Amino acid sequence: MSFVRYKETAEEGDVVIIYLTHESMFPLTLEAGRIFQTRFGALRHSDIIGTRFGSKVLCGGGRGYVYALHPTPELWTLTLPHRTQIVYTTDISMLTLQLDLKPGSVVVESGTGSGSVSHAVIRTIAPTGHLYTFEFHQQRAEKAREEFSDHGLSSLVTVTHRNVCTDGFGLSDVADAVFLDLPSPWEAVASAKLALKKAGGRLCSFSPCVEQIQRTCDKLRSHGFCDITTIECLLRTFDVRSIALPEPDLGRPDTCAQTQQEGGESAENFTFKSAVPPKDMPGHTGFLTFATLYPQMETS
Amino acid sequence: MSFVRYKETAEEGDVVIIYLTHESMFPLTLEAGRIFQTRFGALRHSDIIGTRFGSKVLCGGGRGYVYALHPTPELWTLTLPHRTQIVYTTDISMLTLQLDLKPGSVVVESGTGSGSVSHAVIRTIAPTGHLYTFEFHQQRAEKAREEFSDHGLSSLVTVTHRNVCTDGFGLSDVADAVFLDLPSPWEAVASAKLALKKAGGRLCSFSPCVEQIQRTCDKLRSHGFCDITTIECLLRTFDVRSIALPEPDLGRPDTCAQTQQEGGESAENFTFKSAVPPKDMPGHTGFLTFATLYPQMETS
Amino acid sequence: MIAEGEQVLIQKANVFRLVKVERRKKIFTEKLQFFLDNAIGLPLGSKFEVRNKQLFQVPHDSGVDQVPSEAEVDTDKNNEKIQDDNRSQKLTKEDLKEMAKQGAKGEEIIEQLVQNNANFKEKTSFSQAKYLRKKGKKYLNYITILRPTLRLLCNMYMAKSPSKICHLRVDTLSQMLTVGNIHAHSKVIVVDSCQGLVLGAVMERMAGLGTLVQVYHGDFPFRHVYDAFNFPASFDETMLPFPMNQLNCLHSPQSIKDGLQHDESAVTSNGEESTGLDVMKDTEPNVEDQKVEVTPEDSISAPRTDLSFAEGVSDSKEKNESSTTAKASSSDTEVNMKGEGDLPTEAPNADGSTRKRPPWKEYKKDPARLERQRERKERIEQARTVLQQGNMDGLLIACKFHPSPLVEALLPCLAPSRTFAVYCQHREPLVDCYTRLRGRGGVLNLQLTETWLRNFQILPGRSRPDMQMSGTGGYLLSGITVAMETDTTSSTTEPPTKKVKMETD
Amino acid sequence: MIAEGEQVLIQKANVFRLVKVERRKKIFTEKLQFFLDNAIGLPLGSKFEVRNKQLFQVPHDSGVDQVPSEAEVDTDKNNEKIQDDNRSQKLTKEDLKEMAKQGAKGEEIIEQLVQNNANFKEKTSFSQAKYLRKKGKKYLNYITILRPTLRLLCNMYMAKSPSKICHLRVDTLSQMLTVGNIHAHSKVIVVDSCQGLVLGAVMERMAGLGTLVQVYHGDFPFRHVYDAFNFPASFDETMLPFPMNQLNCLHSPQSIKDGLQHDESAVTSNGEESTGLDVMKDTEPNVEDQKVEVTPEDSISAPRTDLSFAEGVSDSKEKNESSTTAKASSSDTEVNMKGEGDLPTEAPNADGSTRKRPPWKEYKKDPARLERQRERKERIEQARTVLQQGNMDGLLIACKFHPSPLVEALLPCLAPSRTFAVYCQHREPLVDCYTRLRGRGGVLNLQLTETWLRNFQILPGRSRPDMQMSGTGGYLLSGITVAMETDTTSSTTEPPTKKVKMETD
Repeated sequence: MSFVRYKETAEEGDVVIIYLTHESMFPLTLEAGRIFQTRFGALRHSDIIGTRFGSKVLCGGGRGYVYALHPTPELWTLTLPHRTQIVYTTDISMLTLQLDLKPGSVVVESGTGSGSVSHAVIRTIAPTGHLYTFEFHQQRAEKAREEFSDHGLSSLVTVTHRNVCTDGFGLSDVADAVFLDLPSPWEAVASAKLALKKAGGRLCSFSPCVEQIQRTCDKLRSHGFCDITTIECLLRTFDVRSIALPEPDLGRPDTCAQTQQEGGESAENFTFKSAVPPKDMPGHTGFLTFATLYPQMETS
Repeated sequence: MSFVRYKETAEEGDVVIIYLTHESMFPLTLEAGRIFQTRFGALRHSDIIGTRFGSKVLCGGGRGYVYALHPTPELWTLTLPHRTQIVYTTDISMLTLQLDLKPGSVVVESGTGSGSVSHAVIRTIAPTGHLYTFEFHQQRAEKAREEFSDHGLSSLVTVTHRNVCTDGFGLSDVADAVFLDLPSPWEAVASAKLALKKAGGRLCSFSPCVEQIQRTCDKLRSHGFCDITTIECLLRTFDVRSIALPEPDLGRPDTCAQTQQEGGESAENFTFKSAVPPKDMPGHTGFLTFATLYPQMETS
Repeated sequence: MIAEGEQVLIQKANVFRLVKVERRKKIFTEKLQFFLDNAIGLPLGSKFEVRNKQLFQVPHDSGVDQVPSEAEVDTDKNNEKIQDDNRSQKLTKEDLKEMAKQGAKGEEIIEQLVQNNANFKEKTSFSQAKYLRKKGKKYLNYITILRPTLRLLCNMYMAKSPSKICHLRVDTLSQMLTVGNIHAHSKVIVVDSCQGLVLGAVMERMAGLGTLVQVYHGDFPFRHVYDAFNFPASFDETMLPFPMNQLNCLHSPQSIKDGLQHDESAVTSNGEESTGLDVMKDTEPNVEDQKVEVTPEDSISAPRTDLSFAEGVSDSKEKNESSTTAKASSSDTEVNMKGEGDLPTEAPNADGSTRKRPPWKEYKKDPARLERQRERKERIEQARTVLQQGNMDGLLIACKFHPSPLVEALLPCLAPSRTFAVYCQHREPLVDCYTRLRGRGGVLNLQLTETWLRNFQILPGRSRPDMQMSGTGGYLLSGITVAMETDTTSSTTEPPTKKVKMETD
Repeated sequence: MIAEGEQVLIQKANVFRLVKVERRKKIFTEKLQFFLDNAIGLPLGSKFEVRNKQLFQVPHDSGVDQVPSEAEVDTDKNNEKIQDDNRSQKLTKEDLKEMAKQGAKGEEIIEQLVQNNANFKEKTSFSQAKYLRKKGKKYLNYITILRPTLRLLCNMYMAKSPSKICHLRVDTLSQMLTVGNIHAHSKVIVVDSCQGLVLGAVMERMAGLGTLVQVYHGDFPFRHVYDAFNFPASFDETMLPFPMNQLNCLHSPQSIKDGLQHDESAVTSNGEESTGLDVMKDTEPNVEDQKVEVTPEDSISAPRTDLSFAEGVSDSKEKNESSTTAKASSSDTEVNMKGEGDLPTEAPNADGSTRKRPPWKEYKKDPARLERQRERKERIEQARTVLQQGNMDGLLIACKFHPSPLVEALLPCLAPSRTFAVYCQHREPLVDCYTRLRGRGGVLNLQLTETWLRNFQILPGRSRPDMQMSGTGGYLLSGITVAMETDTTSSTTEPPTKKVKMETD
C-alpha cells in the first residue's frame, strides 16, 4: 500500500485507520490472525482484510462495529504515535500552500519529529518530487524511516540523522522549499539558503515563541531572503446543534391580574440550528514565518 | 452639563453629539446663533437648544435631519479631535474592569493623550473618585484640561504636564490603579508602585509591541508586582443581512433530455438572516498587561 | 480587611472559592482544610501558608517560581537527551506520603523531589521552572484571601460552571458595562440570569447612587453572585425588583392606571421608604404628561404574585432553572451537573440566612415575614412607576431567555439618547433582535459584536500566546435610543431607521 | 523563465497584476507603462526598474528599505517635538514634477525630499524608515515578474475583488486542499464559482495525473484563473466537464442507462481520447455491478446543452453571474463594480483567444468549432461515466450556490473512505448541509470549521500583530464517506450517524 495512492481493498500488511468515534481513532497494521481490542469489543484483523476501505467491520462478536478507513496524512496526523510535539493539519495546510508545493517539488525538512509534516509533504510532492528530512534524534530518525517504508513512501523520502544547526544540510542547489521546525531555526538559515535552488525557492520556519521568530527574521534578512512574513492561523471547530431558547413569559397585556403559572415559563421556544463555537480552542500552535529566496541576478 | 450625569434637555454651552449616520458623528458645543454645516444641510444650534437629547433636529431648512445625542465617553471616543493615537472602547472596557474601577477609585494615568481613556475612567470613578492624569506634551495637557472643564469634569481630574518616565508621578500611597500608555512604560513602573496605595492596587500598561511588554513585565516582576497577565482583545462587528443563496439547478431527475433554461438558475433561493463578519477588522490595537500589587506584609 | 461575616475568595494556585468569613468554620478547598480565624483583621490580598489547619501569613513571593532571566535562558539545552519515561524519579509515592506524614513542609518535599530526579539538571531552565511550578501546585500549601471583585468572580464562574453565568466572558461583560454607560446617579434596568453577576457589576458601578430595577423571572429576585460583592445594606435600597411576567401589562392603558395609582399611594404613604431612589427625587418635567386618571380598586383587587413561599423554595427553584439552561445548551450539562454540587460558594439566600426555618404554618404567620412581603410588594410598585415614567438611563440584558421580547418590552422605559446592551450566548437570537429593532425604529447605532480574547505569555525568551483560549465570549447587541416618530402621517421625511440602513449597508 | 505566451504576475509594491507575456505589448500598472520585451528569457522572480518604458533588471535589494537593527532603535526619540503640519517639506509639487520631467531617478527624488524635510532628522529611525517606504512606493519604479502561484493568485483576488472568488481566503483554500487529500493519481470532483481558482489549485496538486471532473454551471465550463497557472496542454486532457443541470439525472435508473450506454460507445470509439484518464485504465472490480441494459437511442435523441454560442457570451454571462453574487453579498458591490473594469488580468477565454470572431453564421458552420463542440460532448459523456461509477476519490465545492443539493447529488459519486470539503462564505448553508448529511448517513468525521488568520510584523524592537486583519475567511464543512447501510431491515445495530452523534455531543 501507499499513503499517496488510494486503493480499494484492505490487504494484509496495509495500514488502516480504525474509526470508533470522532475522538477515538487508531492506526492498525493488518496481520491475519491478530486481534485488536477496542472498547466496542475485540476486532479481528481478518475481518478487515479483503473488505473495501470505508466498510463497516463488526467487532465484539457482532455486538459493536467500527469503520476501517484508508489512511491519509490527515488521519495519520490525528492518530500517529507521538514522539514529539507535532504540527497539526491547519498549519501543515498553510505551509504546504505557502511553500508552493506540488508534485515534483523537492523539499528539505528539519526536524522530522513524529513525521506529521513529512507525510503531508510527501503526499503533495509525489510521485515525482522528493523530501530530504533531517532529525537530530537518532531513534526518531530510525522510527520515521521505518514508518515511511511501511507506508510505501521510501522512494520519495530520504531520512538523515543529523544536527543541521551545527552540521548543515549538506545539500546544495536542490530544493524548491525548506521547512524548519527547530528550537533555534536561525542556526539553519545559512545552510537552508545553500540547499535552495539557485533559481530561487521558499522557506518556512515554525516556532512557538516570538523571540525565536525575531532571531530567525533577522537572520533571513541578513541572508538576502525577501517577502518575509509571519502568520498565525487558528482553527475553530463548531458544534452544530439545535438550540431552543425559551421565550420569556411577560404575562398577559390586558391585566396585571394573574395567577402565577407553574414553572413560570411560556411554553414557546425560539428554536434554531446553530454552529456553536467550542468552549475552548487552540489559542496558539506556532508562528509560521515565510520567506522567498529570489534568483540571483547574473552579473554580466 | 457633565459627561458623568445624564440630563434631559440640551442647553447653551452643552456638548451634543450630532448623529448623521453610524459612520458620521460630530461633537458640537451649543452656541445660540451659530450654524453647523452638515452634508444634510445647515444645522442651527438654536434648533437644538431646548430640545430633549435624542430628538430629531431638522437641518437644511427641513430637508434633512440629524439626531442630537447626549455625550457619553464612548461617543466621545468615536468623535473626539485626535491629537494622538487613541485607545478605543474595547480596550478601555477591559482595562476599566480589570483595574477593578468603581465610584471612589483613585486612578493615575499617563499619558493623557487625547483624553479618550480619561473620560471613560472619570465616568466610572465619579462622583467620589479622582483621576490624576499626566501628559508630557504641554499643548495636549492644556487642551485636555480645557476639555475636562468644558465637560463638567474638572473636580474629578487633575491634569499635570510632566514626563513621568524621568520625573515620576510625584504621588505616594494614593492610587487604587495606575494606567500606563507610554512608549517606554517600564520607565514608569517604579514611580507607579510608589503612587499605588500601600493596601495594594492594580496596574495596566497598554503597548502595541511585544518588546515593550517584555521589558515592562520584567520590570513589574522585579518590583514585586504579582499576577502579571497580558491579553489581547479584538472586536468583531457583524453586519446583519438577509442573504439569498441561489439553489443550484440540477436539472430534472426523470430525463437527461432538457432545454437550457434562461439564466440557468432555479428560481428558488436558500434565504437566511445572517450576522456577516466584516471584510476587514482591527487585527491589533495593543497588548494590555495587568499586574497586582499586594499589600506588604507587616513584619512584626 | 478580612472581616467576619463578609464574603471572600480563597485562591489556591488557579482555583478560586467563595466563602463567608466565620470563626471556627472549617474551610475545604483543593484538598486543604483550615480555619480562617487567624486571617480575620488582616488586609485582603494577604497570603497564607496552611499548617495544621491554621493560617500563617507569609510574604507574597513565598512559593513563587523564579522566572529565569534572559541571560539564564540556555537555548543550547533542548531536552534532547531526556527520555521521559517516568523512571527519572527515585522517590516512590510511599516515600512522599511518609514525608508528608512526618510533617515535612512543601518546600522540603519539593527539594527532595528535585534532588532525586535524574533529569532535573539536564533540563533547560524553563523546563526546570515548569517542573517546580507543577510540583509547587501539588505540594505547597499557600492560599491567598482576596476581595471578591467582579473580575475574579466572573473568571471563577467561567472556569467552574460557565452555564451558570450564561457563558458571559469577562471581556464581554466589560463591554456591556461600558457600552451601557453604567455609572453613579443613573437609572438602570437589568435582566440577569447570570446568578446576579451582571446585577452586582452594575451595582458596583453605581455604588448605591441612582436606581437599579431588576426584572426577575420566577417567584423571587435571585441574586446569588450579587451577594458576593459585600455591598453595604444602603445599596439595596436603590434596587427595585420587578417580575418579568408583569412586563406586558406595563404599558397597556389599563395597567398604567393601576400601576401609577398604586404607586402614588405608595409614595405618599411610604415617603420615607424611597430614600436613595434618585428617580423619586428628580421629578422629571415630562412625568406630568404621562399621568392618567385611575381608580385605586383595580390594583388592589388584583391578586399579586404570591411571594409567601418564595424563600422556602428558592433553592430548588434555582435548580429547576439550571436544568432549563442545561437543556438549552446541552454541551454544558456535564459541567453544570458537577458544578451544582461543588460550586465553591457558601453564600446565604438573598434575603439573609434562612438555615433554621420555623415550621410552615408558623412561618406563614411570622410578622417579620409578612412585613418583608409587604415591603417587597411596595418596592415592586415603585419599580413599576419608575419603568412607566419611560425615563430610565440604561438597559442591560444577559439572560437565558430569547431576548427580543424583553428588549421590545423594556426599550419604551428608556429616555431617548440612552444606551442599551443585550448579551446572548448565541448570535441567532440577537440577529432576530436586531431585525425586530430595525423594524421598530427609535434606535440608532445598532451594533452586533463579538470579542476575541487571548492571553499572551510574556517570559524572557519564551513569549507567545497561550496555547489554549476561549472559543467564544458570546455576542452583544447594543444601541442608542432616540425619540420615536410620533407623527405617523409625515411620510415626507424618511424614517430614520431606513435612512441609517441605506447609509450603513 | 519569463516566456512569451505565458501568464505572469507583475508586482509593484503590494499590487499584483496578471498579464500574458507578449512582445511589443504595452503594460499599464500602477501608473507605470512599459514593455515586457527585455524581460523575456530571464528567470521568473527577476526584479526590474522601469526607465523609458523599458525594463532593466536590477538586484533584489534595490529600493528596499533598510530595516534598522535593534541597536539603532532609539526609544528616546518619540516624535514628541514633531508638529506634523505639512509645512515640513520645502519642495513643492511643482518642484517634484519638474524633477521627474528632467528624468531624475526615483532615488534622486527621494534623496531631495529627505534633504528638504525639516523633520526627517528628528524622526525615530522607524519613522524615517516608514517615511522612506512611503515615498518609495510613490517614486521608485521597480517591478518584479513572478510565476502566478496559487498563493499569489488567491491573495491578488482577495485584495482586488474578493467576491469573484467567493471570499475564499488563502488559508481556507489551503485547508480544502489538505482535508480533501488532493494529490496526483486521484479522481476528484470540483464545483468552483471562484473563476477556476479551486480548479487550478486542484490541477496543480494533481499535475495532470488522474481525473478532474469540473461540474460547471451555465453554458460553459468557465475557468479564468485556471488558465493563469500555465499548465501544459496535456493536463487539460485529464479534465472532464459536466454540466450542473444534468446532476439530477445522474443517478436515476433511466439516466444511468443513458449515460453508461453512451459512454461505453464513447470509450470504444474514442479509446485514444481517454489518455491520461486514470479512471479509464483502472477498471474497478465493482463497476460490473452497476452496469445496466441500455438502448442507445435514448441518449442520442436527447437534445443537449447548446454550446454553440457559449464562447461568444461567456464574458457577459460572467457579468451576470457576478451581479448575482453581488446581490447576495451587497457589501462587496463596490469592490465588485470597480473590480469588473480593472481586474488586473488579460487572460484569454478558456478555449484560447477569441478576439477576432467571424460573423455568427460563418462561425456556426466553422468546422473547427463543430469539432470542438463534438469533443466537448464526448468529454461530458466521459465525465458522466466516471461519476456514475461511484468511485471518485475527492470532492471540493466552493461555489455561489447553496451547497446542500450539490453535496447530496455528488457524494454518491465518491468511493467509501474518501474525503470531501465544502466551502461557503456563510455558515448557515453549511449548518443546513451538516444537518442534511447527518440525516442521510454514510459520512463520518463531519467538521464545520473556520480559520483565523493574522499577520505578525517582526521587526527589531517593533514586533506586533498587524493592525488590520481579515474579518473572515469563510467556513468549511468536511467529512469522510463510508459505505452506506444497504440492509435497511437490520435495525439491531444502531445507524452509525446516531452513534457518532451520541459520542460527540
